[in-house]
Amino acid sequence: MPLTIESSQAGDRAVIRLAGTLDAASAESVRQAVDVALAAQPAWLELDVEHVDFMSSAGLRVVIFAKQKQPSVKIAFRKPQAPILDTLKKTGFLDAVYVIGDDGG
Amino acid sequence: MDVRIDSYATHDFAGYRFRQGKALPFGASVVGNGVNFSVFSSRATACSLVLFENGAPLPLVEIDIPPEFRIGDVYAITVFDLPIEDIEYGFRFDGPSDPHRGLRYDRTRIVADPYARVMSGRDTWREEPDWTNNYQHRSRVSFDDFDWEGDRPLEHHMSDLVMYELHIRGFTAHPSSGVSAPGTFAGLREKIPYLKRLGVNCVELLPVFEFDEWENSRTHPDTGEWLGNYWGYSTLGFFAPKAGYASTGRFGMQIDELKTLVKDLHANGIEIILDVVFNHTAEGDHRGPTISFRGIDNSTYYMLTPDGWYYNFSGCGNTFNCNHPVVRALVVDCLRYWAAEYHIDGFRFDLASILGRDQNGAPLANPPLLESLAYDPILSKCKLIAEAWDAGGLYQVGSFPAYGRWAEWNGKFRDSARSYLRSKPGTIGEIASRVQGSPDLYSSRGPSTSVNFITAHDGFTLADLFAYNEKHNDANGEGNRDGSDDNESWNCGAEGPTDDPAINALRLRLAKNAMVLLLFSQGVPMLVMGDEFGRTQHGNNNVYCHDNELAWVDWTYAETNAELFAFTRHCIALRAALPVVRSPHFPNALGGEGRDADITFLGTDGGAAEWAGWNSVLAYRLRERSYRDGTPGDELMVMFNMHWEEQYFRLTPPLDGSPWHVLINTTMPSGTDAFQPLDAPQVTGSSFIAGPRSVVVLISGSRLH
Amino acid sequence: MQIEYPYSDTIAGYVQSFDSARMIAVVRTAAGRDVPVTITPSTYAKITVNLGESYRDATSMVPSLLANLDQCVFAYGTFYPKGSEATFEAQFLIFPGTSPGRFRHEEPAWWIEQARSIATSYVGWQFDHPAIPIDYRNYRTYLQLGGTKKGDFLQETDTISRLVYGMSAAYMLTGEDAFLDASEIGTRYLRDHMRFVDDDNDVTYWYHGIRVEGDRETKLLTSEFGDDLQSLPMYEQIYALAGPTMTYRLTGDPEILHDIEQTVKLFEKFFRDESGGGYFSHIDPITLDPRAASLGNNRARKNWNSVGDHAPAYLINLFLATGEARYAEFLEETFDTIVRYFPDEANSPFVNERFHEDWSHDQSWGWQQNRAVVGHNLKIAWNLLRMQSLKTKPEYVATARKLGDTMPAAGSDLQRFGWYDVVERTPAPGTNTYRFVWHDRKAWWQQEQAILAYAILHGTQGDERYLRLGREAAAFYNAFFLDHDDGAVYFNVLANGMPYLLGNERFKGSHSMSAYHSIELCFLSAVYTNLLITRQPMVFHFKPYPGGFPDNILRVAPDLLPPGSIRIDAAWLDDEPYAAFDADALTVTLPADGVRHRVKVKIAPTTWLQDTPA
Amino acid sequence: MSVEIVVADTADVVRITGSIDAKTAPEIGLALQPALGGTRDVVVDFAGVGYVSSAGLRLLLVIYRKLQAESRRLVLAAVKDDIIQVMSHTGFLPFFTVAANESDALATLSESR
Repeated sequence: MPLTIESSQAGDRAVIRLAGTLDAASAESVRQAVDVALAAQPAWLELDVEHVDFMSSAGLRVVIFAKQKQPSVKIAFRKPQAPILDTLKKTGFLDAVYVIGDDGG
Repeated sequence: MDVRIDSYATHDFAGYRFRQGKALPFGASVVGNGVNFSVFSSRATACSLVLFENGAPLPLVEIDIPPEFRIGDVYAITVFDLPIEDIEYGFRFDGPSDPHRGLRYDRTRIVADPYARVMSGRDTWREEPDWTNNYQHRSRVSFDDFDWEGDRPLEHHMSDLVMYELHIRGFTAHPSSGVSAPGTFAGLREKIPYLKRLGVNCVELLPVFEFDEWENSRTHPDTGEWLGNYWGYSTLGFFAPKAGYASTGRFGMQIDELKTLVKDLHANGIEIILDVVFNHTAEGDHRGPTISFRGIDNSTYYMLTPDGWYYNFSGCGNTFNCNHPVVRALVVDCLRYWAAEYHIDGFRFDLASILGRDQNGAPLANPPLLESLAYDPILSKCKLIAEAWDAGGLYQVGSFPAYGRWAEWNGKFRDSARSYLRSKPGTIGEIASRVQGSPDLYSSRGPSTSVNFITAHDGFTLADLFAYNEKHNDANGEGNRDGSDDNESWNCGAEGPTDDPAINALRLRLAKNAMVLLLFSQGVPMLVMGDEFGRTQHGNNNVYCHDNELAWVDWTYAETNAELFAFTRHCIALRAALPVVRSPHFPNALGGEGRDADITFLGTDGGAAEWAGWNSVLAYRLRERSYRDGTPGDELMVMFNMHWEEQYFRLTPPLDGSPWHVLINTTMPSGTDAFQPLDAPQVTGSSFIAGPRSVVVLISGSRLH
Repeated sequence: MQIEYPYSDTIAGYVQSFDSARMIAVVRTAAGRDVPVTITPSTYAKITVNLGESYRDATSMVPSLLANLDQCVFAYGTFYPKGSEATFEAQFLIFPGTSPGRFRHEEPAWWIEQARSIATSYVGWQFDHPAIPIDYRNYRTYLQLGGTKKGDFLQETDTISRLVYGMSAAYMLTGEDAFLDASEIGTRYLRDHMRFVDDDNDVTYWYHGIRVEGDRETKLLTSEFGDDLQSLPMYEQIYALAGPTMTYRLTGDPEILHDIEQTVKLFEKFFRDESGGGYFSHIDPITLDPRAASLGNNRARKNWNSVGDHAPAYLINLFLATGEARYAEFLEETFDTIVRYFPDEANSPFVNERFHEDWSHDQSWGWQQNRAVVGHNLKIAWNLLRMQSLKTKPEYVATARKLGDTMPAAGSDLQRFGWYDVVERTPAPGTNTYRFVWHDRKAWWQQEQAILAYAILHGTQGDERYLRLGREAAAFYNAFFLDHDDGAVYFNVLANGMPYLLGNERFKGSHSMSAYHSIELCFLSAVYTNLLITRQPMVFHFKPYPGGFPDNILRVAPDLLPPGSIRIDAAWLDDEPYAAFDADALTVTLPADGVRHRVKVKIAPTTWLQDTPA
Repeated sequence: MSVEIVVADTADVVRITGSIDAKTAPEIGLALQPALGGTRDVVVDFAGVGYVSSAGLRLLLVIYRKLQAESRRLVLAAVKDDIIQVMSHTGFLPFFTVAANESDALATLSESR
C-alpha cells in the first residue's frame, strides 16, 4: 500500500498526516516533507500515523534526524498503532517523543 | 637363640633380672635383651639404680648395685627385659656429706645420669612441671640408630662460611613464622628454604643441650610477663637434646627430630654448629638444686675453694672443673658423641677461657682439655670456636690457646666495627686491621681464626644499634641494671622508633654499611637471626629471659624491611662469588720485587691513606693473590665514607686496565644499591663521589663479562 | 644562524662520562649527539614516580647516578651562548630508573598501579564514587583538568564506551569491584540509551549520543564531529563496541554478545565494500548508503579507522573472548587489507590513511591532505604483531618491522625522546625533516602507540634496538604525562615535556580521552612488559555470569601473544585454589553450579626467570 | 594388638590394630612374616593404629628397607594425621608412600607398574 503524505500548519504546530506504508523507499519523500515543515520553525511537529500500518526504521531515522537538526522542536506521534509503538521502543526513541491520542494530549 | 654368654641374668630382685654390667661405655646402652648402666663416683659408698615408669612420682623398683659390680670408681649393672620406652632411671648415691671438704652426698636425692642421652621432665616447652616431684630431670634410655642415608659433616672450609646465629625457639615461635611446628627443630627444618635464599651456609644454634626453662623463672612485677631461662645457657645434661625444642619431645623422639634436621641442613649445604656451655651447670652454687653432678661427685665435677665453696668464674654460681681428667673425659666423650652420632659440624664454646683454667682457677699455659680437643681423632675436622673470655676477668681474644685449630669470636671486630660505623674518631687504623681479618690478633693463625660479628644474641640487634643510644631493659624486671652499658650504639637523632624519614633512611643505610663491613672483611662473618631484615628488641640488649615477641623473630619484618633483606642477600651472594674477600691468607700489604701488594690503602686523592685520628674515610684496593705471579683476577676498590658529608675519591685505573664497575653503593635506593658482577654498571669517570655515611665497592676483572 | 641568547630545553639520553671534579656529565642523545651537561649547586633531581606515589628526590644521588655508564637521564636546563659554543646548565634532572638498563616502568606492578589510579580518578570524577552509587545519568563527556564537570549535558556513545573499556581493563588487572560495576552499569546504560535496534534490517547501531534535558533526552543519530557531520561514521560504531566487548571478556553476558554480533552485521551489510574490499568510513543516516551524495567529502571513502581500527578497538578482544574462527578470519582479512593498501614506501615512510572506493589515495581530504598521523603508523606495527601471533605471515612482520625501523627518524624526537603528532608525509624540499603540521606537541595516545609498538616488537622479535626505543618512549611518558596533582594523565605536552594545558587540551574528559588510551596502555604494557620482556607472572581477574560463556569455558589469554609463550600457573575461584583449567590452552572450565564466581588466574611466561641474585 | 593379613590381587594387605611400640613391635614383626616372606608388594593399613612409638617407627623403616632390597613396594594406608606429623618431624615420612585408605593404596600400586 503506497504512502500518502499530507502537510498542514496550525499556529506553532506543523502537522504531517501519513497514511499507508512508510518503508525505506518512501522515507526519502517523508524526509523532504519534514524539512519543509521544519523550515517554518514550529514549536511542535505532529506526525499523525493513525493510518500508517508499517513504519520502517528508515522512516523513524528521518524523524530522529530532524529532531537532532532542530533540537527546539517537540515531536508528537498521534495514534500510533501497536507495531509502531514497538519500533519506537526498540529504537530507544520513545522517551524522546510525545505520544498523543484522540484527546490531543 | 642368643649365643652371647652374658645374655643371662645372675641376680634377681623383685622380678627384675640383672647381672654385672660393663664399665664402658658410661651411661645407659642397649645390649641384646638388656640395658647396661654405668656411672662414675669416686667418693660414694653405695649406689642404687632407680627405675620409674614414665612420669610416675614413685619408683617402680630400686636395685642396690651389689658391691662386686663396682670396678674402680665405676658402678655397672645390666638389667634384662626392660620395656625401654616406658621407663625412666636415676641413681641414688650414699656417701659422706661434708661440704667443707667438698662432699655433698645426699641419700634422699635421686640424681640423673651425667651421660643420659635423653632426659624427660621438661618434654613440652613451658608446660608447668609437677613441683612436688622429687626427681625433676630424669634419665631415659635412647635408641642410637638412625638412617643417615650417607650423610656426614660437610667440612666446608672455615673461610667459606657465612654463619647465622639462631635460637631454636626464637627463630620460629612467632605466629608470623608460618611453620607447622613453631619453636622446634622441625620448625627450623621448615625454614631451610629461607636460609638457602638468604645464602648462609652455617647455622650456629644457641644451647640445645637439655636445660630447664623454669630455672629462676619469675613473673615481671609490672607486666606480669613470664620470665625464665629462655636462652638456655645452663645445662642439665650434656648428652641430651632439649626435649622442649622437639615437637616430638613429648614422645621422647627428640633425637630423631634433631638428627633429621641435621640431615636436611647438610643436604642443603648448611653446616650446623652448637653453642656449648661447659663452664658451669644448672646446679648453681651451694644454694642450688642437686640434679646430678653435685650428688655424684661434687669435688670432681666442680672447682671448689679450699674450704669447699664454689668458684664462680662463669657468673652463674659454679664452675665446671674441666681440667680434671674425669671431667675432661666427659667433655671429650660429649663432643665426640655429638660429632659422631649427630654429625654436628662444629662447636662454639661459651666463656671458653674457663676451659683453660686449672682446678684452682688459675689460667694454664697449656690447658689439657683444649689440647685434647684440638688433637682428637673424631673431632679433627670439627670447627672449634672459642668465646675467648670468661666472667672471671680472663680476656684472651688473640691469645686463646689455639693449637692451630681454634677459632675465636672476635670481640674486637664487634667493638671497632661499631665505633667506626658511628663515625667515632680514631678508629680508622684499627678498622683497617679488621677488614684484613685482624692480622694484628691472629698473625700466626690466618684470617679464618677470626669469627667476625657486629651483633650477636647477646646485646643490641643491628636495627637497635642504630636506633638507641641507651639500653632499655626494664622488661627484664631488674630496674634496667642488667645488660651491658657499653654498646657503641647511635640512635641517629631520635631514641627509638620515629616517623622522621631522614632518620629512618640513615638507619637503613647504616645497617647496609654494617653488612658490607661484615661481609667484605676477611675472616668468617656471623649474622644473628633477623638482622637481615632489621629485627628489633626495642632497645633491650639482654633478652635472656624473654620467651615472647621481644626475643622472637617477627617474620613480618621480612616484608616491611624487604630492602635490607635484599641487600644482605646480595652481599652474601657477592661474598660467595668473590674469593678475594674470603681468602684463607692475610692479604699482603707490602709490594716489592715488582709485584703489587694484595691490599693497598688509599687516600681520597688516590695517594697514600690518611691515618690521622680525625679521618673517618677508609679506602683500599684489594686484589687476588694471583696478581703476585702476574695472573689477573678480581680487584676491588672499597670506599668507606663514615663522614657526615659526601666524599670525593680519585680513582686510579685497575691493574688489568679494564674499567671499574659499581658493585655496591649504599647511597642508592633498593634494587640498585648492590649488583651481581654481570649486572654491575660501568663507572663513567676517573673519580667517584661517595655519599654521606655510605660505602661504595667497585670491581674490575674478567668476572664482569 | 647562531643563537646568541640563553634558551631552555630538555635533553634526553645516556651518560657517557662524568667528571665529578667539574660536575660535568656528557649525555648522548637518541640522535647520537654528545651534550655536556653541567650540574650546578642548584640543580635538583628526581626519580620518575608513578601515580599515587610520593615525590622521590634524587639530588643526593646525582653523583652516584651520573657515575653509571649509560645511565638514562632527562635534563631540563638552559643553553648559555659562549662564543660559537653554548654551555648547557641543568636546572633539574629526571631519572627514569636508578641504574643503567633499570627502568621503574618495568617494575612488575608499575602499570597495574597506574591503571588502578587512573580508574579510581575517573569513577570519582564521573560518578562521585564511593560517595554515591554509580549512575551514568551523571556521566559527562567533558571534564576539566581537575576532573570537575564542564556543565554540558552531552553524552557520547563512543566516549562512554571508552570509559567502559578502561574500567573493564582496570578490573582485569586489579579485581576492584568498583571498576567492574562501572563497566557493567555503563554497558547497560549504552544498551538502554544509545542502542538503535533496527528490525527491518536485522542489525543494531548506536546513536552518536544523547543530549539530556530533564527526563527527556534528544537522541543524536548522526555524528556531531566536524569530520563526520550528518553521517553515520564507521569509527563511532566501532568504538561503541570497545567497552562492551571488554566487559564481555569479564562477564560472558550473552546480551552483550548479541549486541556486538548485531553491530558486526551492520558493518557487513552497510559499511563493507563487497567489490573493492575493506569498509567505508561513512554512510548516510537515512538510506545507510556509503555512496549517498549527502555525504560530501566523506562519500565512498575508506580510511584507517574504518578499515583498521576494528582490530584494536574490539575485534581482537572479541576473538580472545569467543575464540570463534569467523572473527579470526575477519582479523586476517583486516590485516591483509592493511598490508596490501596502506604502505606507500615509494612516496613516504608513513602509510597512506585515506582512500577512495577504488583504493586510490585521497590526499585532498579535510585536514589530513597528504599528512601522517604518526601514531597510526605505530598502531599498525603494534597490531600487525598481535595478529602475527594468531596467524603467521611474513608480510605482517615485514611491514611491522619496516614501520618500526623508519618511524623513529620520521616521527620521534631524537633530542628529548617522545613522539610527535601530525607531520607532513614528505620532507620539506631540500631537507630530510618531516615538518610539523600545526605544532610540535606530543599527545598522550601517540606515546601509547609507540610504547606498545616497540614493546611488542622487542617482545616478539627480540631486537635490542626495539627494547631501547620502547624504553625511551615509556620513560618520556612516565616522566612527563602523569598528572601528580589532579590524577590521570595529560592530553598533551610540549616537545620539552612540559604539560600543555590550553583549550580542549586542558580536559581530562573529551570525546577522545576518557580513560581509554591511558588504561589500554597500562593494560597492554603490563602484559607485554611482564609476560614477554621481564618474564614475571601476572594475575588477572574475571567475574563471569553462570551459563554465560558457551560450555562454561572462560578464555583468559590477556592478549594475542606468541603461541606457547605463556601458560596458566594457578587459578582461584573466590580466592580458593581451583584446578579445572587447561594451562596451555589458557582456558578455565567454570563450575556449572549456577553461582557467579570471582575467577583469578596467575599467568606465567613459559620461561620463568628466577629472581636475583642468580 | 592384633594383626590381620589379607591377600588382595595386587598386594598383601596387613591390618594392624593397637599401638606399635617397643612392647608390641616384636610380636608385630613376627605376625608380619607371612607377608614379608612373600614376593608381593605390601600395604599396611593403619586405620586401627592409634600410636606409633620410636620403636614402632623403626620397625616400619626396617620393613621398608627389607622390601626395598627385594624391589618390592610398601604403602601405608589410613595413617592418622598426628602420626603423620610425628613421622614427618622425625624424618621417617619421606621413606614411605602414604595413601588415604586401603583401596587407594592398592590403586597406587597397580597404577605405577
